Order: sequence, then C-alpha cells, then structure tokens
Amino acid sequence: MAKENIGKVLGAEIVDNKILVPYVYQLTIKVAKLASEIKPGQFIMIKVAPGLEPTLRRPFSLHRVDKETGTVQIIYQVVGKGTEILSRRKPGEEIEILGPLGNGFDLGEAERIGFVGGGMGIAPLLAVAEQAVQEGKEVVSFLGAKTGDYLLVKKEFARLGKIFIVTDDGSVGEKALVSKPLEKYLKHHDLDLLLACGPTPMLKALAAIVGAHGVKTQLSLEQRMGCGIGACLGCVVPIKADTPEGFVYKRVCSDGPVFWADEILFEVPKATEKQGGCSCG
Amino acid sequence: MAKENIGKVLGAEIVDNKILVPYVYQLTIKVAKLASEIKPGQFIMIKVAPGLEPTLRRPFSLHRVDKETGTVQIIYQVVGKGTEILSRRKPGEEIEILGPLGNGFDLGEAERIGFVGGGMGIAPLLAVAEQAVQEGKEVVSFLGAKTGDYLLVKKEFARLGKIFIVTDDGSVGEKALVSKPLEKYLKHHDLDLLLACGPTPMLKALAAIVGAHGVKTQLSLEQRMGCGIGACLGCVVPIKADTPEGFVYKRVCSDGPVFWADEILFEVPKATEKQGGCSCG
Amino acid sequence: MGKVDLRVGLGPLKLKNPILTMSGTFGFGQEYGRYYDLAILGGVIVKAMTAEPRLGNPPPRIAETPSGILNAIGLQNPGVDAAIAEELPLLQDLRRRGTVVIGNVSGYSFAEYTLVTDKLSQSGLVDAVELNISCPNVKGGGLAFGTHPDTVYKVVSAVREVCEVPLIVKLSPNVTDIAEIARRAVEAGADILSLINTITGLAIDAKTRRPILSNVTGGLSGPAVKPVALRMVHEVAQAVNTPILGIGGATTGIDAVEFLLAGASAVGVGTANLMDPLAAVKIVQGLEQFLLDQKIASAAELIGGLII
Amino acid sequence: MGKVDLRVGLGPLKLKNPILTMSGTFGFGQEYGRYYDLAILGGVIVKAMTAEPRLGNPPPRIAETPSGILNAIGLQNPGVDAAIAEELPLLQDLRRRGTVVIGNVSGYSFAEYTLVTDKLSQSGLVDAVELNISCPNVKGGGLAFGTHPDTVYKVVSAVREVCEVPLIVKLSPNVTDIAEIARRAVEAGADILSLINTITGLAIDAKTRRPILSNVTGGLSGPAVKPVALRMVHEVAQAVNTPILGIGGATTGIDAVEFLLAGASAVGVGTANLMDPLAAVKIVQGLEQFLLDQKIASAAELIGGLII
Ligand SMILES: Cc1cc2nc3c(=O)[nH]c(=O)nc-3n(C[C@H](O)[C@H](O)[C@H](O)COP(=O)(O)OP(=O)(O)OC[C@H]3O[C@@H](n4cnc5c(N)ncnc54)[C@H](O)[C@@H]3O)c2cc1C
Ligand SMILES: Cc1cc2nc3c(=O)[nH]c(=O)nc-3n(C[C@H](O)[C@H](O)[C@H](O)COP(=O)(O)OP(=O)(O)OC[C@H]3O[C@@H](n4cnc5c(N)ncnc54)[C@H](O)[C@@H]3O)c2cc1C
Ligand SMILES: Cc1cc2nc3c(=O)[nH]c(=O)nc-3n(C[C@H](O)[C@H](O)[C@H](O)COP(=O)(O)O)c2cc1C
Ligand SMILES: Cc1cc2nc3c(=O)[nH]c(=O)nc-3n(C[C@H](O)[C@H](O)[C@H](O)COP(=O)(O)O)c2cc1C
Ligand code: FES
Ligand code: FES
Repeated sequence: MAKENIGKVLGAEIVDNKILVPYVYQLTIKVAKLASEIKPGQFIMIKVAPGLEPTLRRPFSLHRVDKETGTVQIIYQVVGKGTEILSRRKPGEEIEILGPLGNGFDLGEAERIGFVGGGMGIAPLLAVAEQAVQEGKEVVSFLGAKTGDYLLVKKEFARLGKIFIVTDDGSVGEKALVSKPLEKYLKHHDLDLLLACGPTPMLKALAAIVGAHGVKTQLSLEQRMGCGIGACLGCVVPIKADTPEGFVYKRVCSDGPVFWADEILFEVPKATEKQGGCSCG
Repeated sequence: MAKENIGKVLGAEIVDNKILVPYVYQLTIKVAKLASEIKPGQFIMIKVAPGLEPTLRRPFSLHRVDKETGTVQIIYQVVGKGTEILSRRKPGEEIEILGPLGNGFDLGEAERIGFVGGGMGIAPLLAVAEQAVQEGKEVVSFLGAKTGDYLLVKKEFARLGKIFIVTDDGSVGEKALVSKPLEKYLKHHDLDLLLACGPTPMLKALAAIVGAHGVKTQLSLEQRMGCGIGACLGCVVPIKADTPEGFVYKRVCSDGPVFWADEILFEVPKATEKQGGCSCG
Repeated sequence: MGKVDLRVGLGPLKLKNPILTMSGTFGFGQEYGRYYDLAILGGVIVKAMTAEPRLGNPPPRIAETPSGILNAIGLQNPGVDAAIAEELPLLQDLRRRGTVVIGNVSGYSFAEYTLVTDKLSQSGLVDAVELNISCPNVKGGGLAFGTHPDTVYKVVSAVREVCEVPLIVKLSPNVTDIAEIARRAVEAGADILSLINTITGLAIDAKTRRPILSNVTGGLSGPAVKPVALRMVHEVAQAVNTPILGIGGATTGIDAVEFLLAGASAVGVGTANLMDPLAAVKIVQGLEQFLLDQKIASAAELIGGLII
Repeated sequence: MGKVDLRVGLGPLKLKNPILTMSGTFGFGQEYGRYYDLAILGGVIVKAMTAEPRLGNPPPRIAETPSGILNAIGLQNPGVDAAIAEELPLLQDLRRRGTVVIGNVSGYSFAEYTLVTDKLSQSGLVDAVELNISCPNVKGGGLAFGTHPDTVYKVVSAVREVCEVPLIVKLSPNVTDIAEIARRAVEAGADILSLINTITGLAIDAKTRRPILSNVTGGLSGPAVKPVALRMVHEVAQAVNTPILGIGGATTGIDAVEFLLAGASAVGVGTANLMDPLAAVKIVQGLEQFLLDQKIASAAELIGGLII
C-alpha cells in the first residue's frame, strides 16, 4: 500500500455542499494544500462545527480531487449527528480539515483491475479507477446499492470500462448482492488486482470469494476513530500476524484504511476477547 | 410592575446581526408573534445554536420592537461562548427564541421620569423612554459607559429629553460614574419615577441615592438563568420580605427582571448563607 | 401517528408512558402547565420538599458546563405543609387523568425525612414518594446520606415505616459501588429506585478566581452525564430486581430508548426542561416515533433489552 | 508574546510549563511529534505499559458522547520490555531539552505493577512513573485497585519499594471519597497525585440494542467531565499537601488556569489531543496569553489560588 500520510490541520472553504439523493451529499472544499497531496483511498477528518460539539472529527474518504482548482470532493451520507450538522454547512463557510490521512490504494504493476463498490463505498473508488485508466490499465467495475438512485457515479464508471450493476430492489440491474456478478465474472476471467469499498458484510463476502480465486485484493475498512493519526489506538481491526494469538490490532487510520483482504480477520477469535477486558484506557 | 409573561417557543428569522462597536452587536429578528406581545423591560431567551452546545439559552432584554414589520431588536455584548456564537449567526438563518419573558417596566401615573443606563444597560431603556414620551411624560436621561463609543443610543435619548453623559475615560461628557450627575440633579429637581439598567455595582449605588431622595425606582436585574420561566429557581435575587430572615429569594426571570429598588437586598445576610448549603438541588 | 403502546409499569405505578419530569427542574408543574397539557406526561415529580420552608442558597445557583449544567439551588421550597396546602392540590386533576404525581422528599436528618414522608403519604395527594438521599447528613459529619450503604439502609428503613404509598429511593451517583447502595435500599424496602441524581462538580471563573456558584460546588446534570447514568442504571438493573426510573441527560426519544434498554422501566427528564420548555413532550413524541419506525409494538418491550 | 514565567514545580519534577499530555491519548509521542516540536510541552506521559504485550479490546473501542468520549482501548501496548527497547529511547532527546517524560504503568495484579515499575525505574529512560490504578484487580474480584482505600495503600506501598524515580499515583474518579483515597496514596508514598482518570460510562445504539463498545462499558473523558475533575482536584488539594497533576476535559488555556486555581500544580491534556492534534500547543499558548492579558507574572502564582 502507499505510504502513510500524517495529515495537516488545514482551513478549507466550502465551495459547494449539495444533496444528490435523499440523505446523500457531495461536499466540495477548496484547500489547495490538501488537493496537491491527497491520493485515492486516503481520507480526511472534518471538524463539522466549531466548538466542543460534536467532540470528534468525522472521517470521509476522498471522492475526487482537482489539483488545478485546489478542490477536494467527498460524498457522504447523513447517518447521525455529525453528518447532519455537516449537511447544513453552507458554501462560503470555513471548515477545518485534518488530512490527508491513511495509506491509500496501490495499483502497483497490475494490468487488469477490478473495482467493487457497495453503496457509499462506490464514491471513494472513482478517483483510483480514473487513475488506473490514465495509467493505461483495464478497468472492470462491480457496483451495488439499495436502489438505482444510490448507484452514485455509475455513469462515470461506465466511461472507464465494463460495469456490472446490482441493486437490492432490482430497480436497476440484477436484484442481487454485488458479490454475485463478481463471482460469476471470476469464473471466466482473471484480475490482477481488486479494490473494494463498502459495508463490512460485503467486504467479508468478497474476501471469501477472492480468497477462493486467489485474486490480490485491497479492502478499504471503516472503524470508529479518535485521533485519526495513529496515537490513540481507538480505530483498530484485527490483522493476521505471527503472534501467539495469530493476529494483532492494527490502526485503520494510519496502518490503513486500505488492507490486503487476506490479512484481515473479520471475526475476533473468542479466546482473545478478554485480552483487554477493561474499560481503563 | 407589569404582569408576568410566560413566553412561547418561537422560530425567528435573523434579519440583521451587525457590529456597532467592538464586541457589541445589534441583532434584528423577524418574529411577528413576539413583536406583537413584547413590552419594554421584558426579555427573551435565545438558543444561539441548534444542538446540545451551549446547553442553555441566553437572556437578552428588548432593545426595540417594530410591530409593523414584526421585528424585534436586541443589543448584546460578546462576553463568552454563547454571545460569541450568536455574533457569528448570519441574516437569513433561523434562530429559536423563548419569549416574551418577565414583567417589564411600569410607567404608571408618573409624569417626570428619569432613566439611568450604564453600558449595555442603556439599550433596554430606549423603548420605554420612547413610550414615556409618546404618553406625554417628561424624560431625563443619565447615561454612562466606558468610552464615548459605548454610549450606544445617546442620540436617540437626546431626542427624547434632557440627557446627562458620563464616561469612565472622560472621552465624552464628564469623567465620572453615572450616579454622580443623578445625585446632583436630584438636589434641585424631583422625579416621579426612575428606571435603571446596568451593572450591579451601579444599581447598588443608585439604590442608595434614590433611597435618600425618596424617588420611586425600578431596577432591571440580571442573574444566571436556567429555565427562564420560573420553574428551576436558578435565577434568584434576595428581595425584602416579612419572613424570619427578612427576605426571600425571588426569581429574576418571572418575578422580575424589574424590581422596586427599595425591595432589593444587594447583599445576602451572612447568617442566612447556610440556609441552603448543599449542592443537592 | 399509528398505534404503539407506550404504557409501562414502574413497580406498583401504572404509567401512560415512560416519561416523567424530574424534581427541581419542573417546580410544582404550574409553569410548564402553561406550555402544554401535563397529562401528556407519564408523571411529574415535584420540587424537593423539606420539613420547614427553606430559603435555599444565595445566587448564583446555576453554572453552565460543556453539554451540562451545575446547580446548587439549595432546596428552596415552601416547606411540606405549604406544599400540601397550596401546590399539590393543583395537581390532583392531573392524577385523575392518569398522570402520576410524585413528591420529592429531602432532608438533613433522619427525623426530617420521616416527618416529610409521613405528611405526604398521609396527604393522599401523591401517588408515590421519591426520597432524595443526596442531601448532607448534618449530624453525620455532612456526608450525603446516599453515599454510604449503612446510612442508606437506615434512612430508607426509617422512611419505609411511615410511607404508605410506593417508595422511590433516588440514588446518588457519587459513590464507588452503586449496585451495593441499590441492594441496601431495596433490602430496606424501596419499591422503586431512581437514578442518577447529580454528580458533584465545580466551575471556576478564571478571571475572578472564584467559583461560579455561591455554594462553591454544585450538581452536574444534562447530556454530559448520560453515559454515566446509563452505566449506573445498567449496573443496578443487573444487581437487583427492583424497577428503575432512569435519569440523567435525556433530551430525545432515542435517549429514552437507551435508558429503557439499559434496564429502566421509566425515564426521567430534568435538565432538558431547562434547555427547552417543550422537551418532555418532544421526548414522548420521539419515543413513540422510534417505536413506529422500528415497528416495535410497545415501549415495555424495550425494558432491559440491551444485548450483550 | 511578552515575558511571563510558565515554569512550575510538580513536586520533585521541574516543568518548563504546566502542560503535560496524558497517557493513552498521545501514544509514545511520535505521532504528535510530526505535528509540532514536543519540547514545547512541559511533559509527555506515554501510553500504559504492562508486563507482557497486550492485544487490547476488540473494536469498537471509542464512542462519542455529548462533549466527551468513551474509550475502552484495553491497554493495548507492546509490553514494558519492548517499550524500553524501542519506544522510550526515542524520547530521550526531549528530556535533554527539558521536557519530562513519564511512564504510565498499568497492571492486573500487584506483581505486575511492581515488575513494570521496577523495569521502568531501572531503565533510566523516564523522569517519573505514573501508576494507573484504575485497572481491575483480577485476583480481587475484578474491582479496580483504585476504588478501595486499603487496596490503594497496598499497591502504592508495593510499587514505592521498587520505584526509584518520583512516583505519581493516578486516581480513579469512580469513588465515594476521593480525598480518602488521596490520603492513603500519600501515606503509602506517592510523591505526586494525578487525577482524574476516566469515569465509567455506557453508550448504547438504540437501533441495534447493543452497547457501542465491544467492552460494553468504557471510560468517559473530555470537556463533559471537567466540572467533576475540578471538584476532585479541589477536594484533594484541601485534603493533602501533595502536588497534583489536574486532568479532565481541558481544551483551552483558560481550562488550564481553572485547574491551577483549583489546586493543581500542572495540567494534563488528554482527549483534547484527539479533538485537535495541535490542542496541547494551543493550551500552552492560551495559558501564556491569559497570564499576559491578566498581567500575572507567573503560572505558579495561580496554583491553589481559588478564592472561596
Ligand atoms: C476511513 C473512513 C472513511 C469513510 N468515508 C466515508 C465516506 O466517504 N462517505 C461516508 O458517507 N461515510 C464515510 N465514512 C463513515 C463516516 O465517517 C460516518 O458515517 C460518520 O462518521 C458518521 O458520523 P455521524 O456523526 O453522522 O454519526 P454518529 O453515529 O452520530 O457518529 C457517532 C460517532 O461514531 C462514528 N461513526 C459512526 N458511524 C461510523 C462509521 N460507519 N465508520 C466510522 N465511524 C463511524 C462517528 O465518526 C462518531 O465518532 C468513513 C469512515 C471511515 C473510518
Ligand atoms: C434578564 C437579562 C437581560 C439581559 N439583557 C442583556 C442585553 O440586552 N444585552 C447584553 O449584552 N446582555 C444582556 N444580559 C446578559 C447576557 O445574558 C449575558 O451576557 C450572556 O448570557 C452571556 O453569555 P455568554 O455565553 O456569552 O457568556 P458565558 O460567560 O460563556 O456564559 C455562561 C453562562 O453564564 C450566563 N451568564 C454570563 N454572564 C451573565 C450575565 N451577566 N447575566 C446573566 N447570565 C449570565 C450565561 O447565560 C450562561 O448560562 C442579560 C441578562 C439577563 C439575565
Ligand atoms: C436545577 C435543578 C434542581 C434540582 N433539584 C432537585 C431536587 O430538589 N431534588 C432531587 O431529588 N433532585 C433534584 N435535581 C436532580 C434532577 O432531578 C435529576 O436527577 C438530575 O438533574 C439528572 O437528570 P438530568 O440530567 O435529566 O437533569 C435537580 C436538578 C436540577 C438541574
Ligand atoms: C483513548 C484514551 C486512552 C487512555 N489510556 C490511558 C492509559 O493507558 N493509562 C491511563 O492512565 N489513562 C488513560 N486514559 C485516561 C487519560 O490519560 C485521562 O486521564 C482522561 O482521559 C481524562 O483526561 P481528558 O478528559 O483530558 O481526556 C486514556 C484516555 C483516553 C481518551
Ligand atoms: S483513530 Fe487514533 S489511532 Fe486511529
Ligand atoms: S431561570 Fe429558572 S426560575 Fe428563573
């Protein structure tokens, strides 16, 4: 994966903050320093309001970056207090950003690259898929969402290569989970690399499929965060390791958010649950 | 004093929120229901931001009301968290108001009325001074502030009758406390009624002077508030009463904020301090 | 809105919904009664009453803190006799309409607690008594009654003897082991436990170098304390089988749901009333809306439903 | 900025200013070291160290609450040996530049506490040891060491014997009588007291009906707890003559002033680091600005200056 980036505290100006579909917004901020550094798969933490509430910044993955205008875009869904406040912020207002953070995707030498995006997880994949095409690689995309309206940047993906579409309600594409077309595809095609972003159950299902087919796969994970810079150990996920327990907890914010699928433990072994077992820090 | 008003929870639109002098703002809100009911000396409580922070609403006295346009004005000074947030609110935004609250001034049958305003305490007196002139009464005003710039509505008061001006730095008018010209004035003139608003030390000094001259005087008091509607007993001041202790605690929010000067105890008798003496509610 | 069943039982008390307004934040109900029909509420707990009228603490009595407030009202109240004569009669219509009215009893000695409870219990004007044991035991070195298990046992036992209505014991959170305190209160005869009362705190004005409250310390309440309140409700629910009134920082219907899940049978609304006079109504509505959205038939189903 | 003297003494420790970053929120300093020169700080207290490497709790480990957070990291750390070999050496330059480095010692038994303290104390790599006694005493029924005066006395005494550097004992706020705990810690040999650690709390997801933290409960910290922290610092300052490191919810220079006034000789910054990686620097600057504005010559003048 790309090298960890520790991020800076930056003041940004809101250029646009528009609703795309119910509860889903696209935020564009002007912050040249960030735009010049951030890479696909990295994320930023946004202080949604000045003052003490909410306490913590909120993490969002890069959707698109325009180095020329110095703007950065994210797409976010209103799911709670922080995103609700963010959705009420207006163009022209200042907003504080911490970023770029995390490691980002790594295309390496791969030639044929698959992209699997579920729901809001589609947005963070666009920039890296575009980069792949620019680098002359072949792109195949598998996109899923609850309804057709939530297949956010379907058209943009369609321009980049072959796409497979599924929805939960069958309103557009097949009524299935996104793992289904992928599995079918892998029966007859090879991929050098797969990049995926989406809800954890989807990622878990993917990990099993790509494991069976031996496709090298990078997954972008989410976890509740504290500092966002690797200091508090708040945002960990279990990653396989050569330790007595067979794994260690690694930080999504600074060791990730992108991890190799075959390194991730989706379930913490029961026996190790009490290796913390206290609420004392 | 006028009858207590219990107030309503009202949504208001910010029409204007402009800085007058450093740290002092004039907020104009459109809220017809409030404009049609509020009277001079009453106050409103403003929820300066949506959400949980700051916890409580902030109390501000009516400065001016325009029933025709349905607008209400307050003048406020930025002194802490709440007023700082308020100063950043923009025209067009919605803001939640609780009001009108408290009893307000009562001009009664008085013919010659004095007004004593100190600093921010000048603003709440203008509306009632204007009302007095409209009702054909004679108005004399005594205004004091730290510098000439902070004699906020000096010109408006000058139009209503004779005015005496003092400042802490002597930049405009005499370098003195506002009690000085009042005391001088009372040596040669009578007043049927005096209305005053300003910092507590000023009110205390006034109470002594008017007591000596037997001028009926209404003072507008301030206190840290909880509910603003009389339920929590958070905002009390000691008011003389026929009880063993010689006083009771009355609520600024609903028994006041305007009290008769000769009823106010500015110092709580030491012996009664332990009549509460617990932090248990 | 559709049909969900908001009724819950709080021990012997039948509530039309789980939302009660809390002592000290609601006066004797009259102020809020001008904002909405109090019969919307499951119940009302009135301001603390003591044997004699009390002046309370000098001002300032309220300080604001991050997502909370400190208060040191000092139990200002007209005394139990005046309350029985003048305040509680005004709430009887409410009781007829199915909203319970509960008297909050405070005191600085065993004798004061039993005297006040006796009078309230005899008055026939309240559905239950809530014993506020967070007050300092003046003869016991000034430590709060509610902070020592043996004292809790003693005071609850004494009050129990004279209390002929359901007895709610309101626990102080300023303790090492809330479960132990709860057990002793139950052993001594509490029908219901309510928790938490306020957490002792201090606010300082950096410039004047003085405490903001005249009483120096005050009780912390409001959203800031909600996680502590939920934890204690959960701990007590594990420790005893007594019904719990969960209190501390609730401002929304979702907060109420959290208290029910943690093991409370009803939820108290205190500081939220100060933040918004319509808070309690909004919480009742929010709870109803949650049940509708989540297709849960009754509020009672949520009680103790935390999955661990 | 002009000239104000920020230096304070924290018992035997000489600090260039009263601001220290707190254990568990600052890793071993390296992450924040990329944001600013750590030598700006009075001191750094590193993450808890235990005898063996610890995995810590499963995620989620952090939940947000009003003006605060709950955490249940579960003491994930590489173990004291690895910390001595790999982490602490990186902080030695800082010590030479006058910023103190303190090791936070955690454990689940008396033996673990003494072992870790002994190693740290012998290592020569720390200016002091901070004993985190909020951990559960596994052999003592799982209750936290820091919640019972006798256990506090015992654990501090045991550690004192092996500790050849200044010993800071970090008190748990989850107690009835913090002053009593403080007295026992001092009797047993604490050179400095630090308080408060986190207050145990619970956060619930209403929809899933599950606790947000995998550990069910977590420790509450951040601005929400500041009034409780100030009260406890004040109480302890009245009870003992031992210097105090005041911790809990500080996010501004003014907050730091409040802790000093309440009786702390230095101020810890924890959750604020998570809210803003530059928080500790801003607090140092804010404190300096306050002294300048108020024409106060030195930070030390503020210590215990609360007027009552
Ligand atoms: C690396 C990373 C990248 C992300 N990128 C995006 C994105 O591009 N678009 C998008 O819509 N969402 C994204 N998320 C999820 C997003 O951060 C959460 O939806 C958001 O923080 C919720 O905040 P809230 O205040 O509205 O919700 P609340 O539930 O009120 O939040 C309470 C707390 O929980 C945390 N939290 C809640 N849900 C999540 C979650 N799913 N993951 C992590 N923390 C959570 C919040 O950050 C906050 O600390 C990303 C998360 C991570 C970790
Ligand atoms: C009836 C009444 C009318 C008022 N009218 C005006 C007015 O017209 N213009 C104006 O500038 N100010 C007025 N004030 C004072 C104004 O309410 C405070 O300056 C304001 O609440 C400070 O809020 P803050 O968050 O900026 O300060 P902070 O110090 O951060 O506030 C913390 C808490 O203390 C309370 N508080 C702080 N100072 C005061 C104070 N002087 N009086 C009461 N509570 C206080 C706040 O309401 C809040 O709860 C009035 C106060 C009262 C009681
Ligand atoms: C202003 C105020 C006054 C209070 N007075 C009392 C009281 O008289 N008796 C009592 O038992 N509790 C009293 N309390 C405590 C509340 O009833 C409640 O237990 C506490 O505030 C926690 O709930 P909350 O966070 O919803 O406010 C008071 C609280 C406040 C804020
Ligand atoms: C994420 C996190 C981890 C913590 N880990 C430790 C720890 O390892 N050892 C310890 O003594 N305290 C630990 N604490 C407690 C803090 O050091 C501090 O005492 C507490 O958070 C209160 O201060 P604050 O409000 O400034 O954060 C931790 C706190 C947080 C938020
Ligand atoms: S959020 Fe603090 S280590 Fe990742
Ligand atoms: S503010 Fe509650 S009674 Fe006045």
